[in-house]
Amino acid sequence: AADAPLYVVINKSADQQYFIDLQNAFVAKTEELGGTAKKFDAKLDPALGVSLIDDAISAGAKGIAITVPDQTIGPAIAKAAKDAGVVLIATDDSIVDEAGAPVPFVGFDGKDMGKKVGEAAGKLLTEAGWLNDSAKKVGVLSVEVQTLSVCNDRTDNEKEQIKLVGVTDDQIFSVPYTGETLSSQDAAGPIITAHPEITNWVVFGCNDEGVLGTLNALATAGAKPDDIIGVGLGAYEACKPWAAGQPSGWKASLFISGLDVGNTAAQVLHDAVVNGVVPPEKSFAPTSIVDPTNYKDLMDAISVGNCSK
Amino acid sequence: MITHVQTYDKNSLEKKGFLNRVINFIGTDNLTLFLAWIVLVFLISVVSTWFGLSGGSKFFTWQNLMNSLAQAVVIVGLLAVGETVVIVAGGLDISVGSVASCGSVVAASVLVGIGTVGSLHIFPTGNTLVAILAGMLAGMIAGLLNGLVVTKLHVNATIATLGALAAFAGIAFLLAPDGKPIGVVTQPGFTWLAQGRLLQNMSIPALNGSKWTGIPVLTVILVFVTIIMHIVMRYTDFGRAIYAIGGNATAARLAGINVSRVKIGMFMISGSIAGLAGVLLAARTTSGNPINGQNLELQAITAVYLGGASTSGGKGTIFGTFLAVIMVGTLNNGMNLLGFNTFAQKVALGLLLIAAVAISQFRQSQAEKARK
Amino acid sequence: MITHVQTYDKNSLEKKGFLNRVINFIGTDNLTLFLAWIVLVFLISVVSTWFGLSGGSKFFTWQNLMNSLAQAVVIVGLLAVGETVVIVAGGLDISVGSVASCGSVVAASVLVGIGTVGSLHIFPTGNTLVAILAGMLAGMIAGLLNGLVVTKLHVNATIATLGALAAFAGIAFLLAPDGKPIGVVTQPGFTWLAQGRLLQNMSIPALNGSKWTGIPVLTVILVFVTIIMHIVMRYTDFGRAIYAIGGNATAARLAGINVSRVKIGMFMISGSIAGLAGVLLAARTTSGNPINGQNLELQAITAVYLGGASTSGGKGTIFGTFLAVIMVGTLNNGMNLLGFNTFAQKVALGLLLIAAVAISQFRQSQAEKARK
Amino acid sequence: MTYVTNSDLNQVSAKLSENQKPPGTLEIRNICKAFPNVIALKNVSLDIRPGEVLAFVGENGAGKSTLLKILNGDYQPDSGTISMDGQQLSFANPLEAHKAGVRVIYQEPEIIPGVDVAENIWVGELPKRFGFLDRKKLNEQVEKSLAEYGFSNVLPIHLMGDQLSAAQRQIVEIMRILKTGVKVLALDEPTSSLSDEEVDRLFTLVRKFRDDGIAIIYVSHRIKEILRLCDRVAILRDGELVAVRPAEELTDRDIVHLMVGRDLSDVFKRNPAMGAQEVLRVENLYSNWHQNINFHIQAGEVVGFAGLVGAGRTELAKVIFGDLKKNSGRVLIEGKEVSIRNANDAISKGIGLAPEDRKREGLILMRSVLENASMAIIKQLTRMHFVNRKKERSIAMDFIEKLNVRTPSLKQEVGKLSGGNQQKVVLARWLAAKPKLLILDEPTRGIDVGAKAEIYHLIDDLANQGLGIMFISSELPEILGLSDRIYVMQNGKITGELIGKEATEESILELAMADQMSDEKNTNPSTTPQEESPL
Ligand SMILES: Nc1ncnc2c1ncn2[C@@H]1O[C@H](COP(=O)(O)OP(=O)(O)OP(=O)(O)O)[C@@H](O)[C@H]1O
Ligand SMILES: Nc1ncnc2c1ncn2[C@@H]1O[C@H](COP(=O)(O)OP(=O)(O)OP(=O)(O)O)[C@@H](O)[C@H]1O
Ligand SMILES: [Mg+2]
Ligand SMILES: [Mg+2]
Repeated sequence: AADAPLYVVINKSADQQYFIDLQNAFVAKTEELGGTAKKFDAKLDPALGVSLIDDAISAGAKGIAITVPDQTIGPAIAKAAKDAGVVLIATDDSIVDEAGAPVPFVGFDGKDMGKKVGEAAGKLLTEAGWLNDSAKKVGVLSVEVQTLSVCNDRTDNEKEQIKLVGVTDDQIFSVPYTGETLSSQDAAGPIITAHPEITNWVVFGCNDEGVLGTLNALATAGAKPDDIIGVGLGAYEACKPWAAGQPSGWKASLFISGLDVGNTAAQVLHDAVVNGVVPPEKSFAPTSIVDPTNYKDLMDAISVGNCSK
Repeated sequence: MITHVQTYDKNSLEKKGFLNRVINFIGTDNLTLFLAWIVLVFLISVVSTWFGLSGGSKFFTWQNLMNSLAQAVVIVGLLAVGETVVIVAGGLDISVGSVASCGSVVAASVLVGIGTVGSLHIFPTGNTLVAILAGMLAGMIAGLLNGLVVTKLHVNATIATLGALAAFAGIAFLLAPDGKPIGVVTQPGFTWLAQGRLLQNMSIPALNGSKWTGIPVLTVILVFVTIIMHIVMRYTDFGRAIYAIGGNATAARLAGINVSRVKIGMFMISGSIAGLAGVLLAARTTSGNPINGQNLELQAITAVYLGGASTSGGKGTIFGTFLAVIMVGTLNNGMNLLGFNTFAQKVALGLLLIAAVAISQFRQSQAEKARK
Repeated sequence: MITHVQTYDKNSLEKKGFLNRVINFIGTDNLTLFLAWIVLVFLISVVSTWFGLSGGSKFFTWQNLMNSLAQAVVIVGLLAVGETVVIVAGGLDISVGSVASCGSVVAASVLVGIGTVGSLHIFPTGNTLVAILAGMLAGMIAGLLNGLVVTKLHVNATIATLGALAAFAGIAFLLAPDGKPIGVVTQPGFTWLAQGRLLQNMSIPALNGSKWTGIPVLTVILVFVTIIMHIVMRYTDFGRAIYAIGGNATAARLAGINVSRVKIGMFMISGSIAGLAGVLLAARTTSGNPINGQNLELQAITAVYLGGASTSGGKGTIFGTFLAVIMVGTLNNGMNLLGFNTFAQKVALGLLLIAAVAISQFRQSQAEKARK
Repeated sequence: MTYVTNSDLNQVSAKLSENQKPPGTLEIRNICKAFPNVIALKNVSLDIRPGEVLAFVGENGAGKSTLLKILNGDYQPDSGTISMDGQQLSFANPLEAHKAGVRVIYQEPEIIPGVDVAENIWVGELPKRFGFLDRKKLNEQVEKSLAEYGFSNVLPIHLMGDQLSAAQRQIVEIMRILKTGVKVLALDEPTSSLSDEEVDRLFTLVRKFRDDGIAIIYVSHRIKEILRLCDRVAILRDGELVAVRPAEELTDRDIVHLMVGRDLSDVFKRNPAMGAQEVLRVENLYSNWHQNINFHIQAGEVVGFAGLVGAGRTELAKVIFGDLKKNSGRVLIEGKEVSIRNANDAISKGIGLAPEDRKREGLILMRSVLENASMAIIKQLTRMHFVNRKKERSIAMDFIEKLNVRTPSLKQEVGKLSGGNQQKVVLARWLAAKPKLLILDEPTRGIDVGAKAEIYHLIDDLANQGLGIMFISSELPEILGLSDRIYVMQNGKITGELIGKEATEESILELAMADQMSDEKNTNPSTTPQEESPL
């Protein structure tokens, strides 16, 4: 279809499983709707994010869905899209244009995700009753990519939420990492060592990889799964021990389906471009905290399949 | 043998035809690169369609050439030009990416002001020129530090700048108010650096139905800096000293060249240019973000080598680097147009670098064929 | 005059006091590094408390030394050991990180199986040894390719491996089923590589109240590989050839050394070790993730230079690299113990590298004080 | 600067007694310099007067180059002073030395590979217009001075530094000092890779400087040259000044005696014991450098290869050694045709090559004497790839002692040895390999008379032990003194073969420059250099 409308999906780091799902779903949905699609990778580089918008426009895109490598580039890309008369929507990390007006948004706000994860961790912690048990000392490990504002949005909100259930600042320890499992694992080890007084741990972070690394480090330090509340963000690493029926520190994870976001984004763009529907300011894809008991029902088939890969 | 040498001589004198002039200007070393680039463009814009890939036809549109390609190459281009000076002198500056980060943050800070950092208060100046100079100054100071470490502490350049890479990256974040990006959208004068266009209303015909929208200010800056540095390297005693030091530092020292001073100067130049790149990053991303510029060093260094510089120093030209930057930019741009995925793009980029260098090696080895 | 030589040799023969033995073993070049490390440990474990920083006291606990430090250095350590060989030979292998990624994915694939990749079917073997060998083989092939590009296409090693860095990174993703990580939690035999402990029930007294939990398998592997490579570099003709080529390739060639073959061999070694590092990455992170290993090359290269290798080749020791790896590991470990944030850590790492090299430079310049 | 007119100088220099100091005398006082494990200079004191050429002679490692480097501000003395007309001359770096009018040519030419000859010569002092490099002026002034001193036909100014032969590199070094304001000039073995013809040109040049009232230090191992050129001779032994004498009072035997502390009986003792067996035969060999080369070398025979620089002898050696490609022709070892594709083949076929340029092709400067000496035999020293270090040490030590290499220990970095001792290490490597055919390309370049004599005897011994020796040299005396047969090359061809007696300097030069006799006339040393304008 030569005259089929072209849509471009740009993600901040297209080599992470979540965005791989998102982009694949976006392409599939677009083609189902009779359009064509291209996938770009911003490699966590803000400047590249801007360049890719130009490339997308050059490629003749009618609509662009972007997960920005950094929210501050919003105005720059919003202007570029507007000047070229291309429909722009933000996925997962909301952005604003030069006037400060929000760009139509699909998915979940980073803050929103952090809130959900924090809440879940708080809930599990209260249920465990560790805070009231004088025999137990609770420590919270917040696994942070301190150089990425989109990650800080998440972890800041997670910390905010956990404090609502009675955790104090001096109980929260930051684990600085770079986004991959190994760096989180290496950083967490000594931090855990530095606090032998802690008997029970709560772990959350910027993504499942980060939480996984820290949980591995806790295991190495001899912490028992029962003394750990690990809440991930993504659920693609969390569900693996669940699927294998292995005891682990993973107690829950926020399942954010890249597939759903991809589908919805494609649909919204298509409606706007072909049917002239003004994109809704916010369209949320379903998101849910999953745990070993319910993940099979709440996650889609493909994601569940990956759990046993 | 004597005649033998004289003939060598004559040839080089006879070479005065127009074509030879052109080739001399491009430089025979750069010729391969230039041809390789032509081939690449042909592959993208024509051959791709034979394989039913859409998008290639969009390559030759003003929108693509001027808005995508011409802007995408600017940042790495600037870093690479500065890097060339250091590499020709037999050194290596791995810190350019982090220096750019610092420039980015500093420029944004003095522009919109960030209240108090430690003891010093930074109030908004709102002045683009001041911001640019501040960013370049930050880069120059970073370069000076590199230079002092290399010349006074006698730390090898590669190692010194490996250290600086980490150190300056950290400093960039420490400079920004608790590591957060500093937005500059409120400064049209500043963002004009990235969004402005020159010669907009020149009557240039549309290209494949995309009409002329002018030359990006960014691109003009890159070209300007490139030309300046080309002249510096080729016609000033500083430039010649760089080649001498890179070729044989002992010879340079014995000839009375103040090696230390030249090296410090060179790091300050590469630093200032990196600082400028950082400023433009801030303008382009509408934010003085400490991660601006991270991981750009390898791209810049790649371009310099692709441009024909020798890893052992003494060889390399600004113009070659410039060609290489355009080459890499074209590749990335083309693959996005054609919709290659990120993994395929990585493979292609790697193969391009190897292929291009292998070819020029082959050409040279033809000359020294006898040698084993 | 003959007596002249003999007397000198006598001296070196007489030098057999224990201290001299130790120093000879450490190597005078490595001595600075060793002392610097002692200082660093002192800063972390003692001085930090003077500034009211908690956590430093935990440095000397088995938990920290054996579980955190001893394991954190393994991956980069392996890469650095392989890298040393290449750098001593006057080359540079920037692709090690990506090669590790490939090793990681390949090992996980053959272990748990990933059904069909393109035309070939990969079924689970569940066999740890097969997985290890597969990962190393993948690395060796990658190294062979590097070697062929360098020797047959005459592409400079730095440039060739810069290209390979990008290419292999892409390939790692293309190898994994649509680029996604492959979990290996279900393979206790394999994860034992990372979680296993040796000499667990040896009766070693507790350290600061943390009791002995054995030596990690990972650490044993690193030490083993280090010793092997130390012997290869020091006592075999291959090792000699590496030093000779790094010192003066032409002279080596004219002395009958088959430079091409040695270079290919060296890249295959560095590749295999990187592959092994990848395998261990998969075991350690319990997932064969194509991102594993990315951006580790700079850390590995940093360690090699910090370990005293010369950027121009011909100088450097496996043992020096090993010390440097421990040094960097100690710094990161210590700063996490003390709760520094990312930014401060970057700055400190950079300064450490520069300081350490500057000091050893200073020591050497004392010797050659005469030289300007 | 204080110039003394030629006329009164000529009288002065004739009858100057040791303690007179005309203005502009360079006074060196109690210079000491030590390196790790070596004392290079011990309390050296002497005067160098304007308008005289003072020779420094001494064995390898005597400290000659070190003294020159101190003069040049490249090294700093541990103690002692250098002064002129009562004012201290202590240079922190070569630049200061240049400013004060002191210029030193180093023993090993330092060339910048990436830039052309013209820029190599004026590097650091490039001519400028409006602050920008003036290439036109640069090329003009270089072409002018090259023509002026008769080097223009051997040194095309557009050649890149890395295309230059050993000789061409040396000429560039020499041209570098032809600059104004020179008061003191020091040349460290400037002729070590020059052909006689070029040596003559250099000498006319040096004499002119002397007549301009410049103080000149001339370091060389070629005693004949010294007696030809120099007014006084200073002899160094193990870093100590043992004597300073007017040249006319000395014979070469005296100098040798003062240098090595003993007499050298018949330097060239060669008793041919040619074996019947033929080691090497080359038939109709063509290469990018050579046309129709035919020659053969018998076992036990020393075959000299003479020719001007650039005749292609080095390349011929490398073609035979398999390092350069031959286009056609046959190479036979002991009668059997062989194909040698690389040095490894060559060594396994029993050929050894000690290359012309030890720094660039011979040695691994940063590695130890031991490793350098054992490189060619490392295969024989290994079992299952493990080096037998005990055996290695004993073999290396054996040859290091045979050749009298001055080194604190086998562990010493070769780069820290003196020029001559470095050359000996290369020879040690190849002697250790015990080849059938040994190719020596300028084996005595930069080597002192004592060591030379030893090497000559060694060559003789080796030949007598049945080795065939291909002996490439630009020093006619040693070619004549040592060779059983001599091939003369010119411009890639063998222009003649001379057997024992019939070879004389004349007959060789005739064959070496057959088609240049014409343009030889006007650059003949004997003709007085009146057309040469003073700088
Ligand atoms: N940079 C250095 N480091 C250590 N030792 C050195 C250094 N330079 C010279 N030497 C030593 O100082 C001594 C004098 O060396 P020098 O080069 O002056 O001798 P030379 O008279 O020039 O010998 P040759 O005739 O072989 O050139 C030698 O023993 C040499 O090994
Ligand atoms: N790239 C080049 N351009 C011009 N001339 C060259 C080049 N390379 C080599 N030559 C000439 O070829 C000549 C052959 O090499 P070489 O001088 O070593 O021959 P040779 O007879 O061994 O002289 P020598 O007496 O120095 O041994 C060199 O002298 C040099 O002048
Ligand atoms: Mg000398
Ligand atoms: Mg020669």
